[in-house]
Amino acid sequence: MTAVLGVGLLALIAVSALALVRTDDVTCQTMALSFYGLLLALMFFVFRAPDVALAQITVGAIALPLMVMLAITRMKHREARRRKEKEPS
Amino acid sequence: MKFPADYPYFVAAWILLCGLYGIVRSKHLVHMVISLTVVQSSTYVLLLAIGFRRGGYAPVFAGLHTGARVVDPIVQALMLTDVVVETTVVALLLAMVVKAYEKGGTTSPDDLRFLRG
Amino acid sequence: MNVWMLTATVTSASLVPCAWACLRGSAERRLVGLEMTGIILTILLVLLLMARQRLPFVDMPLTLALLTFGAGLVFARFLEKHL
Amino acid sequence: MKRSHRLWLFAVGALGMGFVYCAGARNLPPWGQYRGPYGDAIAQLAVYERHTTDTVNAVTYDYRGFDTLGEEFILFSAVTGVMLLLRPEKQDSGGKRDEKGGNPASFRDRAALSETVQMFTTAIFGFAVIFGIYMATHGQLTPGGGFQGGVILAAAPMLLYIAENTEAFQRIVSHPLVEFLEGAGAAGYALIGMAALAMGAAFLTNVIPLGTTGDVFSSGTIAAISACVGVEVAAGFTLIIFEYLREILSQKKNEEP
Repeated sequence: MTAVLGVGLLALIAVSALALVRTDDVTCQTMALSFYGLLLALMFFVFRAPDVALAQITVGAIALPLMVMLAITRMKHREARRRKEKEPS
Repeated sequence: MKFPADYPYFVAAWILLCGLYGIVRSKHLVHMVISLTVVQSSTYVLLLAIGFRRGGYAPVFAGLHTGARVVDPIVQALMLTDVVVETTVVALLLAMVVKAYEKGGTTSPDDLRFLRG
Repeated sequence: MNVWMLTATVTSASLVPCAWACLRGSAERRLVGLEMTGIILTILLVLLLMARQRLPFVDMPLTLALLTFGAGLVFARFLEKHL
Repeated sequence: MKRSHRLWLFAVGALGMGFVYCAGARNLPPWGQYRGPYGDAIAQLAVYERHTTDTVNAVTYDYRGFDTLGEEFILFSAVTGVMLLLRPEKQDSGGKRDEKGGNPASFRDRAALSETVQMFTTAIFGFAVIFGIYMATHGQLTPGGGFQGGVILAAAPMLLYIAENTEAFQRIVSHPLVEFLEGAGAAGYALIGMAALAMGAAFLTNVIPLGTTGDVFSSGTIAAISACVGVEVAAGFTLIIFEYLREILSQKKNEEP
């Protein structure tokens, strides 16, 4: 039964990897990245690697998308500020 | 190389090629960094497929008798290191992306002309 | 092979619609899919550890429950305010 | 190079890589049939030798401890690099170093947030801190360890940020102690290794008494190193979050009438 679960999960991971890199909008991609990380964490757990699954839950599903989101936020914020400074002149 | 027995190895290769494809067609530097994480996740699948052992227990002996047959802990330690290093690399790359945007005003890898000279 | 494992295998099929929601469409739609994935995955991890009789692994669903709650709120707030 | 050319070039390269990969993967053991002699040896010995029940953490923090030391310093230098890149420059008006002692943060949009969210996030903050500490200190018994616990600890202040408790959030993440703790965590790891040298053993030898298998205070240096890594990771991620949010935080302060 583990084999059925594992094989299906690997197929889902392969599909999501392709969908993840084919997404162009980075904000949407952040959500897809988090989903991909969660899938990888489940795969680690199914294949008996609980330590790595825990690291992947904390890092791949939470910390990485959060960092990407913070970087996008900062770039958007900088853009808005630049536009505001340009306006009065 | 038979198909059903070596299925995870093919998945690892597929994920690696997907990530490289993302890097090649990328129009945004953050998109490129995310594609790089996809490339790196292929190594997890590969290492996991190598270290797996059918019918083995997870290598944690809490509530398990010590003679039990477990999957390989060394490969899992390698993967743990891999996950950690991936995070640090992504943090540094994202900081570089932010800085490149602030200095150059663009996020497209094709427009990074100001790097020349 | 026991009833927990069977339940886990059947439950994992519900990840497919989550993938459908998460991998296409707008950012809000993806966020909804992500939240659903977190919930399903928490249940799935509990079912798997019951299937293998490894109760010490309950740390993992706990972490997931805590972090998906926090991450969902953080994403929602950032989508609302900054993006 | 034009886009279509680049994709064609990639297709050729991918085909070649696929062939090389298939040739290389042919001699890998079939899925599920791996017989690793080192893995078996570690799984048999780790519980007796190191009094730990989690063999993966025994490998990471003890048998392969020197590699993990290098990895921790990769993390340390990456955090330093992020800080170096994102710190505002001198002439930049965005955020200067004089952020302490200003006006209290703006709570203008706090009314827009539902009270349920505020209450839950503030309540869960405490739980997240305790859970992170538990995770970092029980790495030798159950899955977990310093790295995972550290990330949970660093994620806890973000809950305060969502609850719009910006003042408390800023007081936590911009505290000078965070920088000190980050260095102290990395140094602690190296010092535990040095302690073995001082006692006449090789670097990173397990010199602390091992204790009873299954106790929290067991497994000697594994628990100590795990705690050090937890401190370093928590402080490092907090610093990264602060560097990214610095501008938004300082702008919030300027908006205060």
